[in-house]
Amino acid sequence: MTATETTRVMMVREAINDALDRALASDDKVVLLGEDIADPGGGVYGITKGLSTKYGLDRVRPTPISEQAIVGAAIGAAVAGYRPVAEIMIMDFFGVCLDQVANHAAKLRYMSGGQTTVPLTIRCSAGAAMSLGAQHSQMLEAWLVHTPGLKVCIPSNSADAKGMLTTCIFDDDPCVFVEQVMGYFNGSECPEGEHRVPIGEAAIRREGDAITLVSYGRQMNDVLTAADQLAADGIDAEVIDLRWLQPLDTATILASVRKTGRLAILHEAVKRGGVGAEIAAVVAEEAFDSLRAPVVRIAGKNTPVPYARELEAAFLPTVGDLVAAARALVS
Amino acid sequence: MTATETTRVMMVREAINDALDRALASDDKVVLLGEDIADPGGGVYGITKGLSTKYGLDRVRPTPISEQAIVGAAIGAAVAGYRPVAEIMIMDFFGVCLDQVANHAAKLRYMSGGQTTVPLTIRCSAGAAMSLGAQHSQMLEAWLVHTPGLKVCIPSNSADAKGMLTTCIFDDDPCVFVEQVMGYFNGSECPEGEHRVPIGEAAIRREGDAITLVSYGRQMNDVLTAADQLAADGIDAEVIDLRWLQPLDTATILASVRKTGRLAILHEAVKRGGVGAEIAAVVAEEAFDSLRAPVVRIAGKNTPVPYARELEAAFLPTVGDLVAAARALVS
Amino acid sequence: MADDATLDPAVHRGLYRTMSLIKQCDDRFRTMLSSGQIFIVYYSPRGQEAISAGVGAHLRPDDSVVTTYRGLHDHLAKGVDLRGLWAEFLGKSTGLCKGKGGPMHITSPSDGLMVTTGIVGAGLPIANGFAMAAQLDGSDAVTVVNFGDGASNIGAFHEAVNLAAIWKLPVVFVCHNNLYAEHTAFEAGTAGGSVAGRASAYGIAGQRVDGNDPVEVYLAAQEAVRRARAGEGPTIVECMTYRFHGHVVGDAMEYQPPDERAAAMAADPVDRYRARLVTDATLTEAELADIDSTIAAEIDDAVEFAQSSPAPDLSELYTDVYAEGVAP
Amino acid sequence: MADDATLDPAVHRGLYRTMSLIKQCDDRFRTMLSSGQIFIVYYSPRGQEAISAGVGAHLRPDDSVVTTYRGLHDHLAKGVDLRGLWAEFLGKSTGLCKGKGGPMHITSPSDGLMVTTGIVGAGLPIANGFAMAAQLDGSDAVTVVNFGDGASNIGAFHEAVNLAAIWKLPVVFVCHNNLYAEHTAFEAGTAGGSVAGRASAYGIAGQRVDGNDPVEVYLAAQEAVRRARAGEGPTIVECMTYRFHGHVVGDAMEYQPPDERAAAMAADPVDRYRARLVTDATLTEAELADIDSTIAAEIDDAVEFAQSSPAPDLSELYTDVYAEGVAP
Ligand SMILES: Cc1ncc(C[n+]2csc(CCOP(=O)(O)OP(=O)(O)O)c2C)c(N)n1
Ligand SMILES: Cc1ncc(C[n+]2csc(CCOP(=O)(O)OP(=O)(O)O)c2C)c(N)n1
Ligand SMILES: [Mg+2]
Ligand SMILES: [Mg+2]
Repeated sequence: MTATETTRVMMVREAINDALDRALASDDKVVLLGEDIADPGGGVYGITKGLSTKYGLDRVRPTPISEQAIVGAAIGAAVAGYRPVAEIMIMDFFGVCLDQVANHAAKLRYMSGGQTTVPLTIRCSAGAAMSLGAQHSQMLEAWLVHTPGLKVCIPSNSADAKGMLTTCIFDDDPCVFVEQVMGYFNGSECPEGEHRVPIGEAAIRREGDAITLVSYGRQMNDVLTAADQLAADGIDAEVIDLRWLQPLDTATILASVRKTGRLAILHEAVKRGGVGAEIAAVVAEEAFDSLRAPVVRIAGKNTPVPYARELEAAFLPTVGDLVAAARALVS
Repeated sequence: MTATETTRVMMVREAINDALDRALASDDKVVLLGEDIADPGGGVYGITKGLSTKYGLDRVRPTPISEQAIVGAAIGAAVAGYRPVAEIMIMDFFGVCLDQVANHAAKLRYMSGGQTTVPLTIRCSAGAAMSLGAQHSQMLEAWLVHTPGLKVCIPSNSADAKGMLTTCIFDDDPCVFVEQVMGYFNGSECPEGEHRVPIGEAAIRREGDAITLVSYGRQMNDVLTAADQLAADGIDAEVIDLRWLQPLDTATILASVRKTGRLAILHEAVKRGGVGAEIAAVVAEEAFDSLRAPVVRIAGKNTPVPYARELEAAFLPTVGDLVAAARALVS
Repeated sequence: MADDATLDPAVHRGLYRTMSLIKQCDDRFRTMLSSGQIFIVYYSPRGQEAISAGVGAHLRPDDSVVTTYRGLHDHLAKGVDLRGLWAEFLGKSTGLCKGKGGPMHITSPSDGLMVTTGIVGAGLPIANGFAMAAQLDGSDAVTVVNFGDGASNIGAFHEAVNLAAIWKLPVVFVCHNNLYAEHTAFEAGTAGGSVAGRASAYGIAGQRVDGNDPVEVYLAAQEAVRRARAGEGPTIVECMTYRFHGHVVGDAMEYQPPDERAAAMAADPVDRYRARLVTDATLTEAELADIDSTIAAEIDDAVEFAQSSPAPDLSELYTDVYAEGVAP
Repeated sequence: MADDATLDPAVHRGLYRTMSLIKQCDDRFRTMLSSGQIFIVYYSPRGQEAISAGVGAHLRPDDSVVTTYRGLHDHLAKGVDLRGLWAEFLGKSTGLCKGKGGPMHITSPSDGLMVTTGIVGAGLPIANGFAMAAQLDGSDAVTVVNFGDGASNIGAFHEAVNLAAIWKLPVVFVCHNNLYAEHTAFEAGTAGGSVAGRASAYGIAGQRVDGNDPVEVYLAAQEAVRRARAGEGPTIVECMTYRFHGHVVGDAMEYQPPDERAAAMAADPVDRYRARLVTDATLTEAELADIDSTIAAEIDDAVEFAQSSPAPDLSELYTDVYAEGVAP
């Protein structure tokens, strides 16, 4: 962490705006593009509010509804030396531009033998719980993690949102920064000045030796709640906030599992083929001898995200699911 | 299996053509669409050769280079009661049409509360080893397996290619049928008449009790070669050909691992976030108590697919890698 | 303005009925939202009633309609069951889609309302598929796909219109040009300044009409539907209109000049048409009031039905992912 | 046919030089393929030389070019190093991309050859990014993106042209209309019958020219590049041409009428232009022969270099996935 001393409580959405503001201020090469990102709205969630007014429409460029054109333009500008931050309004819309992301942004450096690089950041909102239905609620980070060349991260709090986004912007590779809508209004202490979170470093949010709980994003709050409940039962959980899904901090995960011998993973994305599978597989391969119980994944159900509130709630992983699973593993 | 008695040696590409031919002949609702699929070429790999001549351009429809339009038209026609078989020429091009596949084909049944269904089959060629570089060599089945609502399969031989494709076409859900180019010319016995392979049934290609080897697609030949080499060392491997990646035959995998206590998985796709991770995770969760060694994945390296032949070969998983891993697990 | 006298009074009655139904449904949704009776994300079609009414008047139950998240007007014009629709908006088990789809995914195959999508532009390629099916069937059924002005800039629009032109598909591309895509003004996002004008790039027919005049829309749609039924291929009909309530209810609408919106609302297509019908003596005030109140009662019934319906059973989470026999 | 006399002889010399270089390189690749000296998947640009020559003549090293798998002519016209190019086609460590990209991904930033893509249409959105960078830089550099006729039907084409028009980007969209997309004839896939004709849908300039005449291409590109440098926005230049050797070398070409191809080859743009230069006394036979033989020697050298270069070290599999510091 390169945090400055002073912090203040910010919501995640403010922290993101702050990171963008500082990046635009400190480097002329930073430009933003995306649908409706200009003022007065500053994006449909107001995340980019004030920035087009401050930096002009040349550097904060609203676009037509053309995700391939958005990502493509950002790629070209990135190769040309800019540090574009492209917004894909909702993660589900990666479906219409994944070719640009996965076949171009991710591969141009490799295919050029290192002659070109793509210092691009793609921000997107994501996730369920707003009753927006199957096409506006998905967590699709697993698609991206399976694509060599991309870096992928999901912050769980304001300080990380600010620090990780700043790191992404000034990183020389294409990074996808995922913003869960339900986390936007969560407030916590955030450094006021320049702040970066090193690429690929997980954070241990709580130490413990009975079981390792791994998660990321807004679900970290649930995991910490679960850890509190477990602690009340005398089960001391170690809680890891991955932050970066690629590069994945396998060293931190493995060290923890070697200590605790037990692992439960929680994420919002659909369980089958989710990032939890990769983590479980790494542990089953590299820390097998330390494992004293099955590796458990608590995740979104293997269904599209339903509309009705009750069903949507049933789709999502819960604190209760995690507590029950952890108890079963430890007993 | 519903195989008829008589078989003959067919190459995988012939078996696919045969399945399409029979489906077109037996059901007016079967239609094909895709780029260049009409005669005289019958597709760039000749897979659909003869079909437009036999069934007409209304039912075997060549299209412009418009993958979203291809999949979209197939979806609409499927909902309207047809059984379209859409060709995406190369799997890498899912990047330009994944919205239609993942947000529409996969979800329309769910979002309509079961009122509509999408009996669509998408065929695609796929895979490396032809020195076609990073954008024409990918195995992306993991993206699809992570998308509830899709069925996904990859055949390893002619009989399965014919039987699985036929099953896909007459199945009421959207199915993706993946054809590895390097497997097209592999010949083996194939039923001559009507033939279907039941959805979601893996095949045990070899019985053994020392270790379970799981794979799918053209790599099955490598796995069987590895099993032979292991047998020469007195290591009796059980070999499972998954065939269907979704639904995944976890029962067969788990039963085998409960018997052998050891598991190695091989696939061509990039290791990180590949289907092997899901299999490892399922086993680490559900057969943990039977496991006597780490679960190992042998797979494509975590890089884009390079052009130079030597590098491409180094990207791919090999028989040697699998034999070495299996030996290490057993010893 | 189109000449109303060319049309049979029964047609006017039908057009007005649909417009009144849309307006009243929309009013009710917004009232219930603002009073806190319901909590949903709602994309109001208020102001765009004339388009769905004018197009819908030509459609048979075996014709297919595809629309978007801002689709309530299209749903109603296609004759979707009001109880099932309301229940679906409210996420109830009795909804058309059992509460699993929601407003962005209303589907009612028995009425020919085939797909409602939340992905901008994605409906156009799918609409081609319904049209292709009709072509293969040898039927003269047509498919109408509705989309916004902003959707004309996404790749799917281009691929779909090109394919429909090449295959001479019986499809009508109906652009509801309400001058905004979320916060973005039409001209700011759409090069060339006209969606219908893009038709010539594909060698097909394109027509821009006053989308606030149901009779103009009716006449343009008549020709487009005729062409499609006759096997003469697709048409783009661009209907110029205005969204009264921003992108989504709750939208601050700061990006819209306030007088622009005030002017549009002052020229409310529903009020204007109603007044015209009375002035022209096409329908009497009493007849119109009767239509309005019949609809009001139907809506009362539907709201009551939806509100008193149970939430979906939790087991529904797992059904309909696959056809029978496969667990999710 | 354009009037050759309008151009300076030095321009003609440059155009001819580029065309001869492309033709001879292509000939050599095909000879080596058919004699079994190399095994690569090769997309021949033979027949399309005049396009890259005519466009390339206007480009500076700081101008950007984006092209496709069928890009050899564009690579050479942009001045890419011949040794590095040959070595890359042959997958050698000394290749421009260390043998990791291959023919479909030739990149040479020092020459402004920024991206070669194998995905149809995908280059257009990326080209906009280079143009946007120049616009932000306040430079008058332009970007040229080359693509086929078939590419004009994919979504990326539409999104990119629209965005370039809206943002008045300094980009020239050069369509190499060789009448086929793989096996599919131009008219069978492309509604409206003209790629340049689609420009008006976006309110930008579009021009169709004889792509087999380097001077016609030169003049059209001159105006398009001028417009871009002057900040007047994008242009679509559609160059009508023909692929001599099918989609990929080895293609049976059954889908092409044999006389169509024979006629095109009889009117070989390189031979025709060479003859014209002699007839018009623009360049002498001796001067042309000298150009040809100088190029032949350069190619000999490049082939020798490529063949004698080592394969990439296996460790290269893992480099360049990420910028320094992150393991793949
Ligand atoms: C592919 C895609 N990109 C972005 C969005 C987010 N979005 C939803 S509606 C909308 C504006 C659409 O405008 P328009 O097509 O004019 O329709 P209107 O809302 O005005 O009816 C946008 C950008 C989306 N749903 N899908
Ligand atoms: C998105 C996508 N779809 C399909 C292909 C397969 N493909 C490669 S080249 C080609 C034909 C392209 O035709 P055209 O644009 O006319 O260029 P040409 O080959 O004639 O130069 C096709 C379909 C591809 N590479 N990318
Ligand atoms: Mg609009
Ligand atoms: Mg072509």
